[in-house]
Amino acid sequence: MQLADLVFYLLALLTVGSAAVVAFSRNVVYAAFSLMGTFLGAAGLYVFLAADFVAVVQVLIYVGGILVLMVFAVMLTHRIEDVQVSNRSVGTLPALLVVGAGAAILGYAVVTTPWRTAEPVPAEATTRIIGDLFLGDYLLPFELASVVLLAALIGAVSLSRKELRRE
Amino acid sequence: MAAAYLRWIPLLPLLGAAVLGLGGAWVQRRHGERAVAAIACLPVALAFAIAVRTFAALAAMPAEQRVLVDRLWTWIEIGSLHVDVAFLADPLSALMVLVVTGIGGLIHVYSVGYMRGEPAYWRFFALLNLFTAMMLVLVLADNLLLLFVGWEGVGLCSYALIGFWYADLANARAGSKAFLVNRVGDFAFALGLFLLFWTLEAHAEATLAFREIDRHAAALAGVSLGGWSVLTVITALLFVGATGKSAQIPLYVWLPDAMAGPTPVSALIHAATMVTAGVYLVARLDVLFALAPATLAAIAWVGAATALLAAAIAVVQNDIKKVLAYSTISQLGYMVLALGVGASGAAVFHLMTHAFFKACLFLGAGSVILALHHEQDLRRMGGLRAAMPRTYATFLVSALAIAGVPPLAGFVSKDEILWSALSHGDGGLWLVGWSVAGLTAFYMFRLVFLAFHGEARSEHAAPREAPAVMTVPLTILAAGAVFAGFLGWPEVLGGGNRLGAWLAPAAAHGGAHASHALAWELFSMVASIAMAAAGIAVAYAMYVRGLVAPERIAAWAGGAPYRWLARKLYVDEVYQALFVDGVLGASRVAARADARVIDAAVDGVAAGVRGWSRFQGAVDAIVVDGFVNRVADVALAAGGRLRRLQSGRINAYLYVIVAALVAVLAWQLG
Amino acid sequence: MDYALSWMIAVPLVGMVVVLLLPSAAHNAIRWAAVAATVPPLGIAAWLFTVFERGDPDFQFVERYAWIPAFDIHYLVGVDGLSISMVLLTALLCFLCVFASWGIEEGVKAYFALFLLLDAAMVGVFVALDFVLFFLFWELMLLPMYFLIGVWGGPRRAYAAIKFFLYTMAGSVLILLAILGLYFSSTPHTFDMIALAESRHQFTEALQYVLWIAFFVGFAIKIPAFPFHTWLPDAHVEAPTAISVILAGVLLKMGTYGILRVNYGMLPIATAELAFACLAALGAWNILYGALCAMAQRDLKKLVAYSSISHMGYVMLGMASFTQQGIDGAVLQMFNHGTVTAMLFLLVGVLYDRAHHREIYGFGGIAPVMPIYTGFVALAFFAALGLPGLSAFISEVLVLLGAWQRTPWLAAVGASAVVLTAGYMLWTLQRVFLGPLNERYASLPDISAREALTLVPLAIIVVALGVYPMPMIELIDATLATLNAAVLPFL
Amino acid sequence: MIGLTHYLFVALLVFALGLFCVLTRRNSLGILMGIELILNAANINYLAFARFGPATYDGQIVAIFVIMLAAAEAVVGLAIVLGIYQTFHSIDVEATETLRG
Repeated sequence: MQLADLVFYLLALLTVGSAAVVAFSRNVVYAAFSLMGTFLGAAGLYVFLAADFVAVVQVLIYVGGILVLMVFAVMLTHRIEDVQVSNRSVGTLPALLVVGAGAAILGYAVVTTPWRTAEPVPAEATTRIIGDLFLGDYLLPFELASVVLLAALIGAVSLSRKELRRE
Repeated sequence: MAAAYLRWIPLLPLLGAAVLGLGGAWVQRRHGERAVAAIACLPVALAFAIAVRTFAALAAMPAEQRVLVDRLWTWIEIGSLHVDVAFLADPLSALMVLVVTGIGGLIHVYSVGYMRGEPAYWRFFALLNLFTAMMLVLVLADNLLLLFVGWEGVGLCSYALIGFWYADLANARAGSKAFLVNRVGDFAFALGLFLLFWTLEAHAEATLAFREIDRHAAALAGVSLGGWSVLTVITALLFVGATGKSAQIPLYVWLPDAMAGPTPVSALIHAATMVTAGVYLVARLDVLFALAPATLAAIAWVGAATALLAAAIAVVQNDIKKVLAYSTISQLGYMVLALGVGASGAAVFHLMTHAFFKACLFLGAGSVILALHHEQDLRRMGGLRAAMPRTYATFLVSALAIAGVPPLAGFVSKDEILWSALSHGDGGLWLVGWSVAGLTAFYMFRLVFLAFHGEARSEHAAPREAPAVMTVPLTILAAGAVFAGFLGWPEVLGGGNRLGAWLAPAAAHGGAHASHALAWELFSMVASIAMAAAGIAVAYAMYVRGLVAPERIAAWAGGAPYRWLARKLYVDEVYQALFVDGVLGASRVAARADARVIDAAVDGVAAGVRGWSRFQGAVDAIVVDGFVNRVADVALAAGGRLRRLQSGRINAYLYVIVAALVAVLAWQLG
Repeated sequence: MDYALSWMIAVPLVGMVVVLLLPSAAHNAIRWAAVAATVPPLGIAAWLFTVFERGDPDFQFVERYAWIPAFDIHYLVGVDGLSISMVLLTALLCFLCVFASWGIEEGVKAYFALFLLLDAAMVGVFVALDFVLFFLFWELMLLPMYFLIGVWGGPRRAYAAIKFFLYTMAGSVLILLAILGLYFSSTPHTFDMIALAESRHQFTEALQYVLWIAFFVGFAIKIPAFPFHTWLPDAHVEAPTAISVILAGVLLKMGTYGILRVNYGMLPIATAELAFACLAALGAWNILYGALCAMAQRDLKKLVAYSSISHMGYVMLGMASFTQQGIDGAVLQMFNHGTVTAMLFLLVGVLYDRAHHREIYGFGGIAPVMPIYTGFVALAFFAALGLPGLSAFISEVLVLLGAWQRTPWLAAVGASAVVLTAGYMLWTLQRVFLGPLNERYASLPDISAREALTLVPLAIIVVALGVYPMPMIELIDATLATLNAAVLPFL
Repeated sequence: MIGLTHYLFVALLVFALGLFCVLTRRNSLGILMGIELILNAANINYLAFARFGPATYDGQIVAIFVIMLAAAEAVVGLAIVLGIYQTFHSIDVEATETLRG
């Protein structure tokens, strides 16, 4: 087993393990923090997949942005004493059944599909290429994305403003 | 020959009208009545100057080539129809232009004084200018359609000027009446025009230009239309149009009412110029009418009948302007009579002399009316001779002229008409004309004696003579009434009938004096002088000497003839009942039918459809909808049970979705 | 300038969108936006007028794009001498009517949006040369009209709007069926109006009769010809002033336009056979009947509405004469009636805005109170009664002159109505403006600058076309000669 | 040698856990977290396919878009959650069952 493989397995373990904590933890605060593990693990995997720019973006946005936001939300909405209330809605067992069945089907598909893989090209720095693509072939989606972000921004602001007004 | 200055004759007054019409109120407010008067009179004076020049230019040309044309632009050109906006001056129209601008100008000047103090001073002069322009378009038009523009244009101005003091509804009504009666004539005129155009198109060359019509008229002589000579039909229709404008039977009824307008208007429009348009039209189309003897005979008798009827009615009128109005109708009858016997030269001659003395009479009457503070009833006048010497003198001269006292203008022109009738070989016409001469002399001097002689019967103290701005035109017109006759002084009395010779190229029959019997002409002359003298004498006997009381004659035969004449033979009433009420009744019927039959039918259809739809709706509700409702009930009940699935819990929904997805995937893969 | 005609349709639509985007409270901004949206079409129309090739009877400025190729449907627009006069009229009246609508205070945004939609649809009807496009615009025009009458109208607006809508829809159904009939009987199947007119010889006589009647009834409702006319007085009385102007000035012309474009151009045999009964006789009857009904009205707007019926009769009479003069006169009358009747409705609107009623007998002697207004009224009334020197005279004389050639008796009937028209016009003038002043209206303000602005261009046109009508005649002459020549062999 | 399927299995597991989280959580924040997990799983797949597929960068581009959308979604979602909390004083999805039929 090469070192790289070992690192991959470690990262995969970090990712899946943290995800499991997120899924099974009864405490939202724990869940929120272990989400960070998933994100970081995934970022590591991205590096393995020669996607250095995406990995950095993953860390910056997910960990630096979304996660912080989530933690804030958790803190804002839960007084510290009832962090435990998060009980199950759908019974665990039926959910496990359905999810297990789904996972089994997907796994079956992964295994049986004859993937036509090409030999990976040597990794190169992707930032410049992605930048070119965004301002070239993907200009329109890129601009649309900016509009979506703007809309989300304004939407969030107006939603919170309403809240302020009510108070 | 082209003469580009012709256009300015109608354009100058039109310009004046435009300036006054658009900015007259401002001018009057800022610069007073004098400025308005200047703007109004100047264009007419200039037009008169150009008219004189035109006349001189024509006179300088050889007799056969006396034609000046000014073509402005193509008005309408479609297929074979080609109409220009073009002006034509030939001896006939040049003479008419002189009359219109000359007498029109004098009346403009007179109006400056007469209308003083009128708040809408500018409007009066704008309309007067517009009228002058339109009248000039009428006489200068080179084709029938352009003539029609002037024809209707003067009708419009007449309408607006009769109703000038429109705050009194009676004046407005008189204006409308004038316009509408004229429209009846125009209706026939238009039909005649259409028929003429298509006949010419089919048999000669399509045109509406007068010179072309004259040239091609002969080609139509043999054409018949439903058993009639087509020329007879055309000329008859055109003549009906002329009866409207020239106030002949049966369309004369508007003219007496038209006296509601200011007196200068009556003088200009309803005596000197517009009412002669019909005469002018027939004279203009002389060649055409000459080819339609049947129409000519009818025209002659219409003219004679009108002359007699109007003179008879004039005898019993008490309103000074009404007397003059009927006198105008009667004199127009003379002209039409002359046209009917083919003496269009004589007609135009009388038209011209009549313009002088009738304008003078009207303006004199206007002075009297103004002096008496708008009193028009002869029975409340009298004794004005001393107070208004100049008015009296001019009025008397004109009255003598119209009565046919030699050597004044009226005598010469009327005599020529009578002689034309006689030489035409129709003694009946001559007899009518001759007796009208007596009536004319009688009613004119009845008027003179009642207004100027005897003692004053007016409540208004000390009437004063009119200012110079009014009496000067009177004097000029009176001079015209004296001397205009010498233009056409008959050969039998040693004259050369210069006017007849002047008109000869345009009016082919104007100079048909070559072969007449000298003795008969002298007889006609003497007889008419005697008749005029008799008329004056009777009037003198009745109204100055009081030898015969007018009332006794009025009471003759139970007073019925007098009553009938005084009520104008009830013609107005008959027309009112027959046409006006008839049309109004028809219109009410039509409107009611529209609302109660056609619209009701539409509404009925709508109601029917609504009823049917209501029935359908009932069927729908009970049968079709009933079934649907059962289905809906079932669905509702089922839904009531199924709604428990809708827990409102997002997780549950998601769960179902994911489970279904997994199931589908499993099924797909399996 | 390419795409001139498409721009004429597009600009008002863009204007409509702009109006819709403006805040509803910004009344003046909306009004000026509407002005801005009607000026370019007017400019384009004026430009078209100057560059239009006079002697060419064919369509010009044609734009053709495939739309639904499966059914051979095109976006096909173009103008010939017949339609360019109508396009000109539409652009002019729409521009003026924006100003005439200035006084609308409720639902300003919706009003002007609908108005601009109406504008685009009307231009579309006149320039469309594909039947599908034509029908689309024809129907598109109904919708805003319905709402404009039904929402901004007078007290009985609902009744009037529904009546208008149902009447016109009934006509539309017939037109649609006839269009389909033409489509399926032409080989190859086509909606192309140019192609259909060129291949008119393939339609059998029997087919022509059926289609002719269907088209005729559909169009006669719009004219409106007796006995399909009763929607007009109601719609006019209830509609707001500007909409009355559009209704009488433009919409009525679509009926006669359609007859000339479709019935004359594509169904010549049936035209030759049926024109006497359906156009000439009915036209003369329209003239007389409309004039008589107008005379009995006591509501000013109703009077003008019936006078419209009467005047549209001249168009029918003229086109049925099959003489160049008559048919030119008919189209000229369409234009002239558009301008004159627009003036009349605008003037009635002015009076209504001040006195809030339109009873002829409710006024009296108001001429000295409103002198400028009275001047305009006199001009419009005398134009309407066909005074020579004003535009309507030319067209009426041409119509009657032409009609005399083929049907002298009907021409005489038509000419006799000239007396009736003069009668009711002068009588109305007398009852409303002359005589002693009704003291209630002693302080009516005279016409305002904005109102004068809407009237002056029309007044100038009325006078100018009476004195010098050749520009207009030259515009329409060649096309109408071709149309006429198509029918003449079958007479 | 680590191949495509390895990555796919990692993604599969993360996806399954995210789905489970979404299905079972009553806490709306928990649901949001589950969604984030699912999005991450999808991203891993995209990048894996981009790496082992034809040499293009489309996968990476899409991944960046997904991250962007996740950010937008998180912002709006959290705003909604806060709104719900203000209205119902709870973020328990069962408390907001006014949609119940």
